[in-house]
Amino acid sequence: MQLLFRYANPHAFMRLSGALLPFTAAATILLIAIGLYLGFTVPPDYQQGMTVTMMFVHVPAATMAELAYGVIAVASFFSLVWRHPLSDVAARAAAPYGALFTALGLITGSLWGRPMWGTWWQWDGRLTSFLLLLFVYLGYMALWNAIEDETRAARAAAILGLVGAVNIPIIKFSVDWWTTLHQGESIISGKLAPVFLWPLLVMMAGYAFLFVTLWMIAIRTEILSRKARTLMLGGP
Amino acid sequence: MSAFRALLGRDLRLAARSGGGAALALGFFALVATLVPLGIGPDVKILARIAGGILWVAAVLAGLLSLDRLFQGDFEDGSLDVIALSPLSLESVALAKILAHWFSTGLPLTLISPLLAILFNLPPGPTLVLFISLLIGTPSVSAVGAIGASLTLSLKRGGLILPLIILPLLTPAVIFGAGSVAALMDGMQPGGGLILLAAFAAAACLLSPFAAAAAVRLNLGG
Amino acid sequence: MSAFRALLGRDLRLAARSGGGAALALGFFALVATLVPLGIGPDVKILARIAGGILWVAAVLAGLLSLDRLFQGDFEDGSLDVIALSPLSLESVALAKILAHWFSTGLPLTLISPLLAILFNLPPGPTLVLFISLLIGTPSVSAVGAIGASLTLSLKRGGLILPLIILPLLTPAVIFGAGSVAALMDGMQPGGGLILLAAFAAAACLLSPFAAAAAVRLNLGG
Amino acid sequence: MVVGRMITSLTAEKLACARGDRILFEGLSFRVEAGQALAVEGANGAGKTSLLRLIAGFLSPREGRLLLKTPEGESSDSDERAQAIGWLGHHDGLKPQLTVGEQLKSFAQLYRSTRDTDAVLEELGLARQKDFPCRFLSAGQRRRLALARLLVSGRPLWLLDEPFAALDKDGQALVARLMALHCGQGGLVIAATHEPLGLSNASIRL
Amino acid sequence: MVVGRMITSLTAEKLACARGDRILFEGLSFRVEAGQALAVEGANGAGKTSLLRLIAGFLSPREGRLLLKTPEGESSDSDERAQAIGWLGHHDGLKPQLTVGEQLKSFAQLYRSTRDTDAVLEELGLARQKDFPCRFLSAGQRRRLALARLLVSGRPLWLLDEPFAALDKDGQALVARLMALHCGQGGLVIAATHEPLGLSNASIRL
Ligand code: HEM
Ligand SMILES: Nc1ncnc2c1ncn2[C@@H]1O[C@H](COP(=O)(O)OP(=O)(O)OP(=O)(O)O)[C@@H](O)[C@H]1O
Ligand SMILES: Nc1ncnc2c1ncn2[C@@H]1O[C@H](COP(=O)(O)OP(=O)(O)OP(=O)(O)O)[C@@H](O)[C@H]1O
Ligand SMILES: [Mg+2]
Ligand SMILES: [Mg+2]
Repeated sequence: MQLLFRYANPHAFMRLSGALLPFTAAATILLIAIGLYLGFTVPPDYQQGMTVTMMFVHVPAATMAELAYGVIAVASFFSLVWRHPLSDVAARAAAPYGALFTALGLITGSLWGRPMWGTWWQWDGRLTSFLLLLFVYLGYMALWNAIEDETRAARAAAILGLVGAVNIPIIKFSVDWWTTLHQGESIISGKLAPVFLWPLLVMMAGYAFLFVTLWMIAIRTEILSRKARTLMLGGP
Repeated sequence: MSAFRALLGRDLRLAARSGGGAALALGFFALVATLVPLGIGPDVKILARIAGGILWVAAVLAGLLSLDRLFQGDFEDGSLDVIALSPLSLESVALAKILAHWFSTGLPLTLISPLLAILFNLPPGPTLVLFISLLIGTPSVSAVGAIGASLTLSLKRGGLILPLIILPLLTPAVIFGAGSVAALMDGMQPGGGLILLAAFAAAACLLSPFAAAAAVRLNLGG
Repeated sequence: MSAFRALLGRDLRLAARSGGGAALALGFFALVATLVPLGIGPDVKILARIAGGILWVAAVLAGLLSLDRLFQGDFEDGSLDVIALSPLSLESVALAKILAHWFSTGLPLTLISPLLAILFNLPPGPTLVLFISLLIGTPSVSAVGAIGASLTLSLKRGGLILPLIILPLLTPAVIFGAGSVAALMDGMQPGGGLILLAAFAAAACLLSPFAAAAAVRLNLGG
Repeated sequence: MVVGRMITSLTAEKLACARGDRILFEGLSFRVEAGQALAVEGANGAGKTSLLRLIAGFLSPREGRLLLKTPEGESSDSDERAQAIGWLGHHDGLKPQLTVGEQLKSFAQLYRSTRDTDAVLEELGLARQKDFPCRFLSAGQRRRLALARLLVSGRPLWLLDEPFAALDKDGQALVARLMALHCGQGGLVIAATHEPLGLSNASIRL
Repeated sequence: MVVGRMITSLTAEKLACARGDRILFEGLSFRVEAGQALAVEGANGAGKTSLLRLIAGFLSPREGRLLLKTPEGESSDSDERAQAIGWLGHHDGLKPQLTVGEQLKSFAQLYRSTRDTDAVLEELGLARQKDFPCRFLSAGQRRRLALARLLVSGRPLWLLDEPFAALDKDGQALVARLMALHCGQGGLVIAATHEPLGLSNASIRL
């Protein structure tokens, strides 16, 4: 924990992230390029034909969207327990990208759903809980934006982030209980053929690096702008 | 005219500052539209059948959401006194507030309604009718709402009474608006409903500034 | 204990003075429940099928109506400072406010729900399930709502953000509550849904005072 | 400073005012001429605020009337009178979300005033706070902003409800100076107050 | 009048307070003993209200600490301190819908106080208004009711934010008398103010 805190001070973070950024950015471009190439050259699926390509865009987006909320929840916890300013910035910076990936997952899923299910939207458990996740993100961001006083906004958002962390599994569970139709778990249980699995894993790694890159940039921007503001207000 | 624009601009800015303005009305609209299927169940046929009604009611409720503060905020903090002494007549003040309210609720709601119609599996034709009916009809929500808001402006919890006052007055809008969507779904012409809706909205927008101004004047005496 | 009762009594009295308290939430509930059939049309079969969902959503929205003022009024006029220095812990304060809110919205809504069920032609069995589910479930609306209200208490227009924050968190209540009514309509057992609903409400009521108190403490620094 | 219409005098003739069932004052007559200030004194609840609201036209008198004389003629119409009034109420009428500068600018436009709002902020010691949202202002800073708005309005007849409230010594001296300046330029001031105004003025007790 | 716990003294040690990114004051130390009054002075925006909120525990100090001594021992815990505080803020904390009597009674219960609320209303000149809803009170009458609540609280350490605001001459004299009485009975008073308190008191300037 001590070690973590040492690197979590804003100055150390600026240095570390400055050094890492070029690599994560390069990794993002490389992995996504490879993933897309593999994705477009897979053999057509016997059921889905070429629309299966959509999987490589859709599934990682959906996964990252869920992971991003995990990031917010953890950062909120840190913020509330240890009052760590960097964790506030980290949580705030993750939210827009989480929302973005959620929207991307919804759009790609719905584009995929049209040929597969003959409809843009189904009130299925997974889809619905995913839509609700988007609203949770929006509410979280709205709260951040609405409170002008930064320290107060941070603490309020952290409380909401934690409450959401408790509630999201409940939402997911209740919606699944309600109705389910969307494809079940298939990666970990090994139901996916290796031809599809590899490009998917590469794309997932690419999305993960994309998220980390964007996230770090957002944290850096926020730290810099806070510094600028302090200089401005602190002056005579 | 520029005084009018100054007031309109101020109110729009206030709406935006309170954490997103239009975004919030949109969020509420979308959330209500999501909750209803959760409550009813995922039967696509039923959902398409009730979409027009539900979305219209959700639009009216989303409009209601920020109505109670239309005049009340300005009344409580003393701004309304200052505004009342400005060169603008109270009628113009009311009109500016109605416009600001519509720009930050009715209009954005209308614009995303086709998206929500997809969630309800509404076919393209009825979706278009829904869109048009909201475009014509939502101004009446802001207009009738302004009357209610001005009447309740001195009540600390006016937001509570407000729906009771204005929802009954807004039933024509819901009936004609949602009715025209339902008409098309049932294979009939939606035109008649839309014309009646337009007439209702026009009447509401013309009369409301006068009624609202009278109510404000009354409350300033408090 | 008597300090707790004093606060509860004061809040209930305030709700009642603001033009009827429970009556208003009831009015809103009833109005929404009437608007929906107006928007959808008089098809009895469909209405009975969607009754549980619509009434549950209407109950949640009626609960929302007065939520934004749960702490905000006391914050703006300085009462909250005085209350915070009283012998009551902020957790007890939050609990008193949740209770007062439920007494003036959730409980009365539940009591008249059978009446509205008649409007929708809901058979007696599902009506009973609806009643029970509202009785168990509406406290969670007040409890989860209190978290949202305390987080937004310093925002002039917190009422707008509030729904966006709490409606997604309340979906389990709607799903289990309305779901158990729908289950019975479809010939299944409603028991499972009701038990899950009870668990959700219990968890919400237990956790909410702590989260709300933390948020209030935070905002007093303003 | 008097940009708007000039006022020759304001005369109250046998005014009576009632709130609820209670009569606050009756047979109240006074006259304020261009360049004069009138202090309205009285115990708490005597009706000072009510008198100001009556002059502004928010309340209507139970009896009597108010006569406004201008170089063009005289009128007892409250809508016409309203256009001459600069109002500083007990509540400040500021929006927590808007910045100090935005707030003042939008009111300048609303009042069709051409005064330089930055200069006025400077004058009232708020230049540094120009880009602060009003929610961060202290009680006295809010009051100063309300005063800035009064200056920007450019109206000849000032109605001030406890103009010294919440102000520090400097602020109180500033208000006294502003009132004197306004009177010096032919303006009128009517102020409800518990302290002496700090200028040579007439006064009535309710 | 000091019904609750007795206080021996309140000591501030090198307090620093920041709002937003700005530091309002630093290294502020003072000490108030039983029977003493302390006036907090300073220009608008100097941080008087912030200091009171800090003592009440609503804000936490950026540096330094507050030490409360009682006959039983000493503590720097803000929750314990809160139980000794009687608060008169800038906002009155009154509900327009409740009557004067109801309001005071419910606060007496909330504070577990046994003082006779009618007698206190009498003392503050509000007996006539007892059954008025607060929405009908004038600015000074509201302030008097807030003072009544302070008396009813029976707390030993009074924190007063501009106690003279909105009060007429009689009201101001009354407040001075009440403060003197409170100190005479071993209470402590800390008041943010722009006027002299009208009793022998220490003072600090921010
Ligand atoms: C709007 C429509 C859709 C939404 C919102 C959506 C949402 C999601 C979500 C939330 C996940 C879980 C990601 C994770 O937990 O890692 C997921 C995974 C997946 N989705 Fe979709 N989806 C949609 C449409 C579709 C369609 C039409 C198909 C294809 C028939 C599809 C196929 C998949 C597959 C194969 C997975 C991976 C499952 C796994 O192994 O975990 N989705 N989707
Ligand atoms: N939440 C906040 N964020 C940033 N700055 C703030 C905040 N609240 C207050 N301030 C600033 O802190 C300073 C002190 O405010 P405070 O209310 O304590 O002053 P005060 O001494 O009571 O002044 P007054 O006599 O005008 O009441 C002011 O300059 C104000 O602008
Ligand atoms: N709407 C109302 N209905 C009945 N009585 C009212 C109403 N508004 C005010 N009053 C009463 O009218 C009286 C005069 O109020 P006003 O606010 O004019 O007093 P004031 O002289 O400004 O007092 P202060 O110095 O305390 O501000 C008060 O006694 C008040 O209780
Ligand atoms: Mg007054
Ligand atoms: Mg202050």
